[in-house]
Parts: sequence; C-alpha cells; structure tokens
Amino acid sequence: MLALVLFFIFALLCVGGAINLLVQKHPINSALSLIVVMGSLALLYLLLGAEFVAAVQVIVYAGAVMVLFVFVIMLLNAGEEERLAHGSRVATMLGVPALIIGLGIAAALVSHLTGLDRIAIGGPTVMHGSDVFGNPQAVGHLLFRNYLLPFEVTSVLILVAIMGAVVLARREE
Amino acid sequence: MVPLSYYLVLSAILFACGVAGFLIKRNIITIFLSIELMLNGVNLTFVAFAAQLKSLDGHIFVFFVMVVAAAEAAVGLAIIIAVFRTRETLNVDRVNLLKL
Amino acid sequence: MIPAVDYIRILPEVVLSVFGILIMIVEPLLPEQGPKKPLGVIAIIGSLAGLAATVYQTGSYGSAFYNTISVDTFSVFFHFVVLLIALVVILTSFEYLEVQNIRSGEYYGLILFGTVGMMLMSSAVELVLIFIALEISSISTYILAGMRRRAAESAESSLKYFLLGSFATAFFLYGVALVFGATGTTNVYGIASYLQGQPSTLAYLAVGLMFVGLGFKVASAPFHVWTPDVYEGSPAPVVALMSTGPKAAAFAVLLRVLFATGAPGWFWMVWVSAVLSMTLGNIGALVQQNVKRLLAYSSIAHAGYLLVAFAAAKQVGISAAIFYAASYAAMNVGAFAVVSHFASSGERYVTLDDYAGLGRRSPLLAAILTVFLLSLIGIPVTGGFFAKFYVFSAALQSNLIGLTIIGVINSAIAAYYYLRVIIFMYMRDERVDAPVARIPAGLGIGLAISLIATIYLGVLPGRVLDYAVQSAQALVK
Amino acid sequence: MRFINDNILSIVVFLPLVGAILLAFFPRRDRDIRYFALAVSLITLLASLHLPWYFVRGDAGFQFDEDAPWIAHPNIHYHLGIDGISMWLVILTTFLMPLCVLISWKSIHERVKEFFILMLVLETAMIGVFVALDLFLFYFFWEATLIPMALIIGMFGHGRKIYAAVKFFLYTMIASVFMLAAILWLYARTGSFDFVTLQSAIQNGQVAGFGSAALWLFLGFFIAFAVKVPLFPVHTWLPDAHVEAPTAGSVLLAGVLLKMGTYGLLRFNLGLFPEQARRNAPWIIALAIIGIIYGALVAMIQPNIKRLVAYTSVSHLGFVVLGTFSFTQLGVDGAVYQMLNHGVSTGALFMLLGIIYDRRHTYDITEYAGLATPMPIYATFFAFIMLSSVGLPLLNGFVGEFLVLSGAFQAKQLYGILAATGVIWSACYLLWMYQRVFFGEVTNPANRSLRDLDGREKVSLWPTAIAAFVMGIAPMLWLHSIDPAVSAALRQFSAGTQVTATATGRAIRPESPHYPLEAGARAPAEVTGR
Amino acid sequence: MHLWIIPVLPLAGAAINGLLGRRFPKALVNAVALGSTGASFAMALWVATQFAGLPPDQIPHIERYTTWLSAGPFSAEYGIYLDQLSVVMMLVVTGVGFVIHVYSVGYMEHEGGYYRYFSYLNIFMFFMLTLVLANNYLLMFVGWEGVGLASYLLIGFWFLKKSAADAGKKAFITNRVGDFGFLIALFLLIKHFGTLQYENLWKLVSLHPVESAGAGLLTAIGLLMLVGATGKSAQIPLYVWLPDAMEGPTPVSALIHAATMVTAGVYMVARSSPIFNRAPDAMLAVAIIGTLTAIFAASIGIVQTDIKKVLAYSTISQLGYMFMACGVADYVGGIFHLVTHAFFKGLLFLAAGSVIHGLGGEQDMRYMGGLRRYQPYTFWCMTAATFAIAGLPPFAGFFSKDRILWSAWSSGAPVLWVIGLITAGMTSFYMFRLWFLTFFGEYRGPNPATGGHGQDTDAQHAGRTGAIHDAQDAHATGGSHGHGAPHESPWVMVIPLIVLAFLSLTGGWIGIPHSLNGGDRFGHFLDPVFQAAAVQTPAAEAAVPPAEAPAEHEDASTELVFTAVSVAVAALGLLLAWWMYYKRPEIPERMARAAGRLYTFVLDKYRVDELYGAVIIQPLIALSSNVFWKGIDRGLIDGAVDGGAAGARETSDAMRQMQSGNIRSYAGWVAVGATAVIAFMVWRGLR
Repeated sequence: MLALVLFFIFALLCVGGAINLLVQKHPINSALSLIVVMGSLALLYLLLGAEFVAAVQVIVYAGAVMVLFVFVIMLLNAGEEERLAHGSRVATMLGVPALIIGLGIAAALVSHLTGLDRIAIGGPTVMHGSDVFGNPQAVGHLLFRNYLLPFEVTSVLILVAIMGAVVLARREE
Repeated sequence: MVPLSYYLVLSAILFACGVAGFLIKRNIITIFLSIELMLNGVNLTFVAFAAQLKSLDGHIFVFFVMVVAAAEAAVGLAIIIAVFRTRETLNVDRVNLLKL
Repeated sequence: MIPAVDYIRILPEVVLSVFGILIMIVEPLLPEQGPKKPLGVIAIIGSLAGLAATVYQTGSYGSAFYNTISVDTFSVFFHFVVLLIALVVILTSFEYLEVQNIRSGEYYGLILFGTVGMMLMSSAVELVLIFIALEISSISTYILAGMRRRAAESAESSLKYFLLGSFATAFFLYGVALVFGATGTTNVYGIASYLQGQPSTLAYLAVGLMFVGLGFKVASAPFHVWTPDVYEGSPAPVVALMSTGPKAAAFAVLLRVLFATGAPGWFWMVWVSAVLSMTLGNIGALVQQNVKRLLAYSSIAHAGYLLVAFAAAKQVGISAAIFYAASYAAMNVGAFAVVSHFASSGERYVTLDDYAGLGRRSPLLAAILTVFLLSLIGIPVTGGFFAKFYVFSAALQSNLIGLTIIGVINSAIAAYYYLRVIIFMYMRDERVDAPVARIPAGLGIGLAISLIATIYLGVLPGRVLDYAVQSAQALVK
Repeated sequence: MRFINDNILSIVVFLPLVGAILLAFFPRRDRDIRYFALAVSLITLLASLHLPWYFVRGDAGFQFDEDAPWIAHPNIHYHLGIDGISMWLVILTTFLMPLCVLISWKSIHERVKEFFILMLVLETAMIGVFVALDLFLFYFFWEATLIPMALIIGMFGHGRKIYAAVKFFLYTMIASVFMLAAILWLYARTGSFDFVTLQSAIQNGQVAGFGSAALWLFLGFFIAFAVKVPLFPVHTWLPDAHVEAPTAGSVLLAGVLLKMGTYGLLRFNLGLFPEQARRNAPWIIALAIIGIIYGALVAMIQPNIKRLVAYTSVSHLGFVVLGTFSFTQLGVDGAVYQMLNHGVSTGALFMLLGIIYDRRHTYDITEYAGLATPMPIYATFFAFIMLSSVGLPLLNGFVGEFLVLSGAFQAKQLYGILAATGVIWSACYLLWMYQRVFFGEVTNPANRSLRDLDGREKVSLWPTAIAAFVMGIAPMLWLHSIDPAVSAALRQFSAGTQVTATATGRAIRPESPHYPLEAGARAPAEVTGR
Repeated sequence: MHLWIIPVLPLAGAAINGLLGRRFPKALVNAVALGSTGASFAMALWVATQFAGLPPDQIPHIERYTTWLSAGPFSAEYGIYLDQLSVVMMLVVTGVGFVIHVYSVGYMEHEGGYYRYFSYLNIFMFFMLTLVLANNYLLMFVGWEGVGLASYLLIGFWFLKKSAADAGKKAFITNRVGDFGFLIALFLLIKHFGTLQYENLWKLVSLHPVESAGAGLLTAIGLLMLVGATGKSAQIPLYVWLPDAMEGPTPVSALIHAATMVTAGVYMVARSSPIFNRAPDAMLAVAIIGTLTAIFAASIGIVQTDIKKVLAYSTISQLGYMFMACGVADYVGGIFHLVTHAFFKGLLFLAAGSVIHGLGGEQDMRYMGGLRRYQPYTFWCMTAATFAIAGLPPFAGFFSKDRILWSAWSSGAPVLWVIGLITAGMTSFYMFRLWFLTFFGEYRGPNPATGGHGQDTDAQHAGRTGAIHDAQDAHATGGSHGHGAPHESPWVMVIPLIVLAFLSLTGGWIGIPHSLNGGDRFGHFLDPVFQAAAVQTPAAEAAVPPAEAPAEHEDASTELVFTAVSVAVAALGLLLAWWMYYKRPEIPERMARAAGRLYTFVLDKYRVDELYGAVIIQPLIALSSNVFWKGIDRGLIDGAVDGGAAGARETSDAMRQMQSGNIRSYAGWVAVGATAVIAFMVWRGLR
C-alpha cells in the first residue's frame, strides 16, 4: 500500500519533470527538470530494491553527468531557444508519433502483461538492510565475475571518450 | 505492492517523452538531454524486470548504461562545443550545411 | 579463476588496445612540428599484429569469460575483415593526415580502439558486451567524423552522427531491456534457449526495437537518412572506415541477434527494409554530383542487397550475407581510398566535375577506381559480381522471387550512376585545375590490397565462400 | 596435339586477354602498340583456325570440350565447348578482329593504348560468350562484353557518344538481369549451371515446378537476347550506338555483339525451352518480320549513312530470328549462315563507312555525291559489299536469305511471303543510298580531291570481299559442320514442321541425287492435304 | 563435254578486265573481252555439233559438278542441263553476244571506262549463260539475278548522268519485285517437291494431275513464275524499267534489252512448260499478259520520237508476242520468235546506235532524216531489220510472227489473234515511221556549217559529253562528236550490222512451216523438249493442243489464208507510214493536234510511271519517314526510354527532399520507421 503511494508520488514527479523538460524554453531549466526526473527515478530504484543502482544514479548521473551538462550550458551561455520558420516541419509533426510509440509500447505491455499485473514487486522488503538482493556487494560480485570482460572493456570506452573530448574540445592553437 | 506493468508504463512514457523532446526541441543541448531521458526510461525498465526476475543482470546493465551515458556525455558535449565554435549557434535548425 | 585460453580468445583486441595506448604514449615524445609517420607505422604494425593474433586465435575456438564472447569461424572471419579494413584505412591516411593536417596520434589511436570495438561486436555473445563494443566503435567514429576541425561540415556531420546515433542506440537498448524482460537473460545463447516454442509479444517487440537500433548502424532504410550527410562531411578515409567497418560489425551483430537467438517475426520487417534500402539508395544516388555523397547512397543500396540475403534466412542466405559484407568492404574501402587521395587538401575535389578527364590526368588512379566502381555495379571478374550473384541465388533458393526481381532491377538501375562516374573520368574533357598528386606508397599498398581482394573475390571466390559457409554453420550451431 | 585439342578453346579465349595485359605495360609508343595489337589478333586468328581444321564434321555434339570445376558451391564449372554453330561464330570474331585493328590504325590517334586494350579484352569476352557451356560462365562473359564496348563507344566515339554509350549499356544491362534471374532460378531448382545437364534435366522433367515457371524463364532469357539482337520494339539503342561509335566499335557491334543475341536465342531459348519456344514462336516471328520490313523502310529514308546501315542490321537480324523460330532445318541453317554473312558484309560496310569518315568526318548523305569519280576503287569495294548484303546470288548474303526464307515458308507460307519482301526493300535502300553517294557529278567541292583507298585500307577490305565471295559460291564449307549441329538442336522439335522434321533425324547426304525424290515423294499427299 | 567452260570463259574475261583492265591498253582489253566471248561462242558451236550427234536417249545431257548448298533434306548443285532448248539459247546468247562485243569496240572507242564496260559485258555473258544452261531453278535464279545486276551496271554505265543512274536503279528494283514472285515459286517447289533439279522436278510434276478445275499448287507456281517473268521480260505491269534502260550505251540495249536478257522470261516459261501445261489458268494468264503488253506497248511506240524509245517499246511489244505464244502452248513459236527477234531487234538497235554515233549522240528522230545518203550501209541493214520486224516475207520476222498468230487462232481464242494482228499492223507502221523519219526526206539536224544545236540535242550532249569527260581516264575526244556532218560508222561497227542483217533476212528459213512446203526444221528440233513436257492424259488434250497442231495438213489451206492476212496488215502499216511520214509529212502534226489530250497522254506513256510514283513510292517514303521513323522510333520508343530515365531522375530529385539536412527531421524519419516497426511487431506478437 505504502509502496503504491510512494510509486505514484515519484512516478508523477518523473512524468512532471519529463513534461517540464519538453515545455521549458531555456536549456538550463530543462536540465534541472531532468535532474528532478533522475532523482525521483533513484527513489523508484530503491523502491525496487536496487540500492546500488540508486546510489550510482544519484552520484554519477544526477551528479556528475548533469553537472557536466549545466557546466557546458553555462560555458556556451545558451539562451532561450528561438523557433525558426525553416525548422523541420516533419519533426514537429512527428512529435506526435513519438507519443504513439510510447502508447504503442504501453498498450502492448498492458495487453501482454495481464499476467504481470498480478506479480507485485518491490514493497516492504526494501527496508531490510543487507540481505536485499540489489545491494552493492551482490552486484559487485556479479560484476567482477561474470561481467569482468565488459567491465574491463569499458576502460577502452572511457579512454576513447577522453581522447574524443580532448581532440574535439581543445582550442586550435 | 506495485504491479510491474506500472513501472513499465512509466518507463515507456519517459522514453516517449525523450523521443518527443528530440523531435520538438531546437536547442542541441536540450535534445541531448532528451536522449538522456530516453536512457533513463530504459534503465527503469531494466530495474523493474530485474526486480520481477530476481536477477541482478538488469542492475549490471543499468550500471553499464550509466557508464556509457557518461562517456557519451563527455564526447557529445565536446562535439557540441566544436560545433558551437564553427557555427556560433546551438540551434539545430541552423546546423544544415549538409543536405540533399 | 579464468583459464589462460580465455585471454587468447581476446588476444587480437588486447593487442590492438596495447598498440593504441602505445601510440598515445609515443605521440607526445615526437617533436611538435615533425612528421608523424612513426605513429602510422605503429598503427600498421598494430593491425598486422592483430591479424597475426587472429590467425593464432583460429587454433582455439570456443567461448570465454563466462560466455560473454565466443571465438568461432564467424567472429574470426569478421576479425579479418575489420582488421584488413583498418589496415587499408591507416595506409590510406598516411598522406591524407598531413595534407589536411589532422592530429595523427588521436586519429590512429581512435581507429585502433574503434577496431577493437568492432572486433568485439563480432565475437561478443552477451548483449551487455555487444552494447559496449557497439558504443566503442560508434563513439570513436563520431569523433573521427569530426576530426577535420577547421571544416564546419566535419563538425556538423560529427554532430548529426552522434545525436542520431545515440537516438538509435536508445532504441536498441530499449529492445535489449525488453529481451531481458522476456527471457530473463542477456546472453545470446541463453535467449535462444528461452525463445524456443511460442515467444511472447514482448520478444517480438524487443526484436523490432533492436532492429531499429542496428538498422540505423547499417544504414538501412528507413533509418538511413543520416548517411549521406555524415559521409559527405567526414574525412574521406574515415568514411572509408565507417562505411565498411562498423557496418560489417553491425551486420555481424544483426546476424547474431536475428539468427543465433532464433528471434521471431522479423521476416517482413527485413523484407520491407531491404526493398526500401535498395530503392531509396539507388534512386537517391542517380542525381548526386558529390562523389562522396553518391557513394553514401550506394552504400545504403548495398545494405539493402545484404538484407536480401538476410531475408533468404537459410544457411545459404547467411553465408551470402557474410560474403557480401566482405566483398563490399573490399571495394568500398578502395573506392573511398581513391576519393580521399584525389580530394586533396581541404577535400576540394569531390564533385563529378572535378573527376572529368581523370582518365587522362591519372590513368592508373582512374583505372583502379573504375575497377571498384565496376565491382559496385556487379560486373564480372569483380567481387561485387559474385556477391550479388550469391545473394540473389540464395534469395531464389528460398523462393523470394519478388525480392529477387526487385533486387536485380535495382542493380541494373544502379549501374547508371556508377557509370556516370566512369563517364566523367573517361569521356568528358579534362579539367586542368584539379591537380593529381602522384600516388604515395602507403596509398599504393592500400589500393593494392583492396584491388587484389576485389579481383580475388571475383575470380576465385571459392575459398572465401567456403569459409563463409562454415561461419554460417558456426553461427547457428 | 592432344594437349592442344584439350586446351585450344581456353587458348583462343584468353590469348587476347594476355595480350591486353601485356599491352598495359607497354610504353606509350602508339606505333608499337598498334603492331602488337595486330600481332595478338592475328595469332588468335591462327589459333582459332585450329578449330575448323580438327573439327569432326559428322558429330553433332560439343567438341574440344573443357570441363573443370571452378567453384564448389554454387556448383560453377569452367565448361567450354563448341559445336558447328558456335565454332563459326568464334572464327567470325577472330576474323574480324585483325581487320578492326587495321581499320582503326590511323582513325584512333589518341589514347591508343586504352583503345587496343579495350578491344582485346572485348575479344576475349566475345569469344567466351560463344564457347561457354556453363550458364554462369556464359552470363559472366556476356556481362563482360558490356563495359569494354560501352567504353569504346563513349571514349572514342563522336557526337552524342555519352548518350549512346549509356543507352547501350543500360538497355543491355537492364535486359540481361532478367536472364540472370532465370539462370538463378534454374540453379536453385537443379543445383547446376551446366547447359547439357540442365537440358537433359528439363527434357526428362526432373526440374520441380518447371511447368509453371517455364514461360517466365523463357521470357527472362528472351528479353536479354531480344535487346541484343535487337528485335523490333527494343532496337532503338542500336542506331545511336552505331552512329556515335568509332569504326572498329561499329564493326564489332554489328559483326559480333548482335550475334550474341541470336546465338543466345538459338542455344538457350530453343535448347532449354523448346516447348515455350514453339508456343511463343508466332508473336516472336511477327516481331521479326516487323523488324525486317520496318527496319528496311526506316533505313531507306535515313539522312545519315551509318544510321542507315544500322537500321539494315535490324532488318537483317530479323531474318535470323525468323529462321531460328521457323524450327525448320533450312530455316535454322540459314539463320546461322546469315549470322556469319551479316558479320562479314555489315562489318565490311562499317569499315567502308569508317574509311570515308576518316576523310570527311561526316556521315551525312547530302554531304556526298559522285564519289565514284574521285574514289573508283572504294566505290567498287562498296558496290561489291553492298551487293553481298543485298543478297545477290553467288555472294554470301543470298545463301543465308534463301535458306531462311524457304525455311520460314515451310513453317508457314505467310511468314515466307512477308519476309521475302525483304529482298525488295534491301535493294531499295542500299541502291538508293549508293546512287546518292557515289553516282552523279561531284557536287561538294570538298569531295573533288578525296584520296582513294591506300594499301592498309585495301588490305583490311580484301579479306571481307573474298570471304563474301567464297561464302557465296562454296557455302558447303560451312554448312557441312553447321547442318548436323542444327539438326541436333532441332531434334526436340521433331514433332514440328513437316518436311524437315523427318529429315533432321537422318544424316544428310548432300550429293545423293535421289533423296530429293524421297522428300518429294510425299508431295502429292501434302498437295491434296492443303 | 566440260560445258562449264562456256560460261566460265566470259567470267574469266570479266575478272581479268575488271581487276587489271584499268592498266591495260585498249587493244589488250579488246583481246581479253572478245577473246573470251569468241572462244565461248566457238565452244558453243562445237558443243552444238556434238549435241546433234547424241542419241535421243542421252538427251537431255546433264553434267553435275558439285553441291552448291545443302541444308537438311534440300540441296542444290552446280550442274548443266543441255537439251535442244538450252542449245538454242546458248547459241543465240554467245553468237549475238559476240557480234555485239565486236560492235562495241567501235561504238565505245571514245568512251571512258572502256575496260569497265567490257568487263560488265562479259559478266553479263556469264550470268546469261548460267541462266540458260542451269540444271536447276536455283542456279537459274543465280543467272536471273546476275543478268539483272549486269544490266544495272551497264544501264548506269554513264553514272555521272543522274537519269542513267536512276534508270539503273529502277531496272534493278523493278526486277527485284519480279524476283520476289520467282522466289516464292521456288519456295513452293521446295516445300512440296523438296527439290529444284529439273530432271527430278519433271518426274514429280508428271505425277501431278492437270489443274483444269482451277487454281492449285501448280497454278500458283505458274502465276508466281509469271510475275518473275514479267519483271525480267518487261511485261505489264513491270515493263516500266525497260524504256528508261535506254539510258545505257546502245550496244547494251541491243544485247541485253533486246536480244537476250529480256527474253529470259520467255525462256523460263518455256523451260517450265511441264508445270504450265498442267496449269491452264496460269497459261491463260501468260497469254493475256503477253497479248495486252504487245498492243499496249505498240500503241506507245507509235508516238515516241526518241529512236531508241521506239525500239524499246517495240521490244516490249515483241516480247508480248512471245508470251502470247507460250500462253497458247506454242513454246516452239515463242522460242522461234525469240531467236529471230534476237537477230532483227539486235540489228535495229545496233543500226540505231550507228545512226546516233554518226550524229554524235543525237537520238531524236525529229532531228534526223535523209541519212541514207550519209550512212548507206546502216540504211540497208536497217531496212532488212525493219522488214523483218514488220513481218514481211521472206524476212525472219515473218515466219515466227506468222506462226504465233496462227497458233493463237488455233488455240481457240480468236480474240488473241485479233489483237495480235492489230499489233502486227501497228508494229509495221511505227517501224516504217522510224525508217522514213530517219533515212528519208531532208536532214533536219543541226546545220554542219553553223555547227549549232537544237535544244534537246544540247541537253543530250550536256549529259553525254559531261559523262565522258568526268569518267575516270576520260577520253579527250569524247565531246568532239556531233560537230561536223553525219558520217558512216567505222567498219568494226558496220560488219556486225551486215552479219545481223544477213541473219534477219535468212534467220527465219530454219522454221518455214509445212503450209509453205517448208520442213519446219526448227520446230522438229525443239519438239522433243515440249513433247516430253506435254500432258498425255486425254483430259489435258483439251487444255493443251499438241505443238504439232499448226502443221496438220487439212489446216494448211486455212493457215495460208491467215498468212496472207497478216502480210496484208503489215503491208498496210508500211503504206500508212509512207503516206504519213514521206508523202505528206505535215499530217502527223495535224493529227497530233486533233488528238490533243489523248496524243500527249499516249506520248507520256499513259503516265504509268507517274501513277506508280504517286500510288506506291511517295506514300511509302512518307510512311517510313513520318510514321515509322519520326513517329514510332523517335517518338514512341525512344520517347518512352528517355522519358523513363527522366522520370527516374525526377523521382530522385523529389526523394532528395527527404534529406532536408535537419537533424530533427532525420530523427523524425527514424521515429516513423520505429513506429512502423513497433506497430508491425506488436501486431505480429499479438497474433
């Protein structure tokens, strides 16, 4: 019961943030509303017993990444976005299909997941400390055994990312 | 106790909002933000399914998604800066030298 | 603990990464203004070493790292393809970098790392790893696309590629998420075992979304729109890479995702996408003036032909697709190599008018380009001919008569715009103001490799094809 | 000897290619290049003469057979072989090639190297088409002829050369993909590209679903060949290609490439789909006859000599198709013979036109008049060749036309009658043209002092003249080997038309005086029958 | 007997002169040309004597050399078929041919392209001999086409003159039309008898019933052959080429267009007698065509003023007689007239040629007259010929023509006889008209003193002399003719005239009918050929009277009467001509004026050429150029092709709009695709 209430609160926060991201003219506002979304998602993760993920969500995502965004927005001091006549009509029209996608997926799930409706997840189990299945220890164990290779490979990814940032953002001398 | 489908629908809505944002926003950075929004929607799906299946693979995946997202953010913002340098604008509709 | 053999199974990737890092270490040691050739040499050595490693790998097939990767004929085949592409591209870039003054260190490094990504894509059997590998190759190509930093086009193409790329990736990810939901695992063979019997709606949806993501990477319609712009804006050698390497790798992934997992319900999706790609690609290319753009459209069309092979499904289809990927890589890399050389500083000469009379100004270059173009048309004694031939015969063997007819008609129409280039080179009065530098050694070797590959695939495709057949068997074991 | 017999075909096919490759490494000294090309083509000619020399006449099957697996799967074989039909087409090719080299000796003065490389490559491809017995190999060579020819037209032609080249290329390319589809279908069902295997498989009905697909397969092949021939509605590429092409190009185009089409019809459409062939014969013959008359009439009023001759090709090739689809021994014999004739006479005509073009750089008839006065020898050659193409008895043209027409007449009297009007038309357009160009006073001062033929040009023309004459008075030299092959090809049609059907089976004894009586002995019955 | 030598000799001559002649001196050219023809003439004579010695069962004497072409069941060979008929033809061809060769030496002396002329002439001899000696129809067809070629070349000999070139072309094409019929006939023979060898064919045909019931296979064949014959022998409707053919040098007209080639049709019909005998309808057609042509051409000949034109039309008309004869199954008569006609018509042309030669190219009779003083020999030879053609005894023409008329009557179709008789009268009238106009009265040509010219003469010269000048190795003296007074021709020309004159006087005596107590040796000589061909069945008797019919004795008296009548008619013509053109020369003009329209209409040869032009040629050209080429080829087909290409390009252009260059729109497309995919997959999944 409580879980349901919490879910609805944060779910509404998420959706509200998302909508706000769309309607806001200034990027900084959009960024902030995205942070709202992420924050409330983190709470939903907790609700689902994904402690580790929730933590990373807050620290890495809402924290580091979004800060980077805000920083860049400031750096380029991006102003209000202006709407141009020669903008893509197609795209604006297609804002709608995007929603159709969403509804499509939703419909599909609902129609298919009648079974899953009865599978209730999350709930009170969340609150008990260490035996929760999503705690860092368990994740770490899995991460460094079965997913060792992907984990190592991410180093290459990050290396590439660094190089990219360097080579692209550096000012031409 | 929350039905799984609620989570999934929520994530779907987030994803959809992301797509919509990509299509209707003009500011490159905002567009990039919408992509992040889409990713978040996906993450929620992962976590929800993980919770249902009692399998941590979902969490791992979310973790990697976040890593990738971070990397993309770095590169992407660098690219945006580069574009801004050459074009002095952040409006996508102005970034159309290459066409037809 | 992890057995030693596992490391052999990722040996090529490791080797390449090492060389990539080596380059980054060496670069600052080189004099600021001095020639950057050594880096290129290291890169070459690296890719050769990678080839050697791959050869060495063939001794020990099997999966490694808790079934996250599997080394089999399939992956080894693509290793070879990707590595050769990288090698040729590096060779081509030698002069190019100096002409365009692009920072060599990052350039070569990114190529090598990107190659690592591509190789992993072909050998990974765990969606997590596939996803990360995909991202590695994509991100490095995003960056490479933007490396002509003075040119606004370059930056723009990089941006377009990046934004749309991540957009598509999101779809791919969503697909993966749903697969995970439907099957409870992200391991390809695990999924396969789950998808036996009646797959759930979720699975269908998942396959669709993953196809959207991968379809974007292989530039198949209707997810192809980015291709012309990006190819036009990016540095020519990079286009040579991105139009072949990531594409081949992405096709490898698509093959795994569709066939290794026994994914359901993709047939008509692929059918339509194939028809659209062929038609839109060829029609679009008819009126192009910019050669890079023209080749971009042609690459869309070729993706279409490849999907025809997909639709053919059976063993023959898969092997045809594999063979096609290889020969397409050979001829396309070659074509772009020529383009990149002729473009000269600032990529000035890339329109058809600039190619007028090339046959007189530089007979050799023109002749080589002609061979590649003929191969792209699908004229005998070239790889392209056999590739198309296998694809269509595969299609007919699984009774896709309609698709075959559309395909052959398309390939006939396509002849026109490739022919146009040849016409401009040989039949138009020459343009004196577009000078042609003599072919440097690196480029020469690069061209030689792709030329030989193209002709070899055209005259004695037997061995490669057998290999492709084995790969196909390995894939759907 | 044995070795040669086993490999002669490969030798003939690839000699020119080798030559071309060597040529690629030649220094750009045009004179040497020309002589080298000439030498290569002559050697090829000599090598090819081995074929008729050791050809076993009675034997209707394929000879000098070479069969080696090329690619395991798909099951492609390197299978070469010739019968009485294809042999002479090979000889025709090798015979025309040196003449082409000679005729373009001076007229090609820039990018000489490219030109001769293309010519030699083209020769290899053309010969390959005639000797290939593996459908894949055939298609391989078939497509391979396309590019060199298109380049020859486009690089060395004049006027709207690019339009012509593209038109030629696309017309043929688009048409031949249908053939490709058909070939692939056959392979998908039989797992073999081998002509002989496929033929027997089809005859014994071992091809699944053949019945329903037969028509489409037939059409697939037919479209490709019809465009090449070219048959009536799809002929418009030919005039353009000819008018813009350089002389040698036109010679090869008319002399050999068009024969690829008719040869294909005979070998594949008749050989693989006899049933469909018979069923579709009426409209195909109708097209052929339209082509004969239409081509002639259009030729008659052309203001451009070369275009005129091009249209005559449409007319003449119409005869070939007509004969082929008459399914009578005479008709098909005549068709094959007519292919050779057309190769020789029209080839020669184009050489003659090239010679005058070298001097005046125009094909416009109104530019010329009274050429007989400044260039008597040229005029004589022209008249001779013209007569051979008009079908004057004792020259080659007559034999072919006569056989074709009587064959067609046997098949259906109307065919013969309609087509026979061709003898009138051909006289009309050629004589009229000849008169306008050669007779009368020299009106155009530019023509007053034209050089007559020089030695090289004579050398390149004499062989054709001699060939035309010998083929006219001693056709048996050719028919001896053509006839059995044709009767073998027609064996599947034995249910077909009356007189020949019974005769095809029997080995022919040309000099036996009484057997015409046998043939005639049935006459009264038929007479009452009609 | 190695008969092949006879035709091959002239061929060799032609080859030598043709290939090397341009470097030869005239004498050598003459030697080659005359030598070869003379030799073959001699050989022919020798062969004839040999042939006479052969026992009947060895006739026909057939020599087969080798297969020419053979396909499946059909084969044709090189072979020679020697029977009485071909012997006669052979002798005529070689003999007259030789004589005319000799004459040409003189006539062509001043012309350019001397060697060319003689090699053409020899080629003609070769083909003509092939035609008459062939042992199968295909080989005959070779000769048939060959002579056509030769005549094309010779008519167009002065090719610089447009009219000449046109005439040559016209002759060839018109002949082609005829050959078309001939070819179809051959195809019918092949289809139904499987062979073209005479001896086999006759056997098979003899198995065949007479098609008295009407049209049948043989009738069809016969009619088609007739079409061929009308082409070659200038009968209605294909006669139009012959008058124009007079553009050629006069000896050519004499040899080809009077003596030999044009009679090929007659020979062919006679040769095919076995077929015709069994196809009465076809024979009737032959007779009708012949008769009509005879009177039609004669009527035109009456008003012509060009001496050669007159002779041309008379030739057509005489050929008509021959066809009439064949048409009534009197093949002997046909051939007989062919022979005598060869003599006197050849002579007429040669004489006319000598007149023209003497006047330096003048051909219009209105500018002649009184020439008997200037050209006595020519005059006397001409006289003989004129009397012969007019059919006055005892000249050659009398016997042959009389025989034909008689058999026309006795064939039971008197109308043929009537028309024939009228024609005979006209013939003698216009021939004597020519005679009087040319040789009597005063010389009306340009006055030698002033050296001036009449209008047309100028025109004539412009053509001729121009030709002579420009023709390669032109002869300087070419143009110098025509000035100075008319003169007698050199001996080399006169002697042939005399020879032929003698023949036209005596030539007929070989065939004096029994009614005149003659032996009709010619008839007896030829009869076996046609006896064999004749039909034995009683049914056929009605259709075909035996060739002996004229000679039966009870008819002898009636025959005499008819002879008298025809002679009378001929005499009438003579008198009329004398009265109109000698006694009262002004009458013709008045009559012409009186006739007005009609006169001009006839003078314009009934405007048949114009008719053909308007009805056939112009429409055809218009059709080809406007409808076929511009309409279908350019408009329809190429339009479709190019249109398709353009369409593709436009589609491409339209499609490029998809590439707006705007990232958001691209994303839009991706989204659309995704939506479609999702929708489809959901639908699939729910199924």
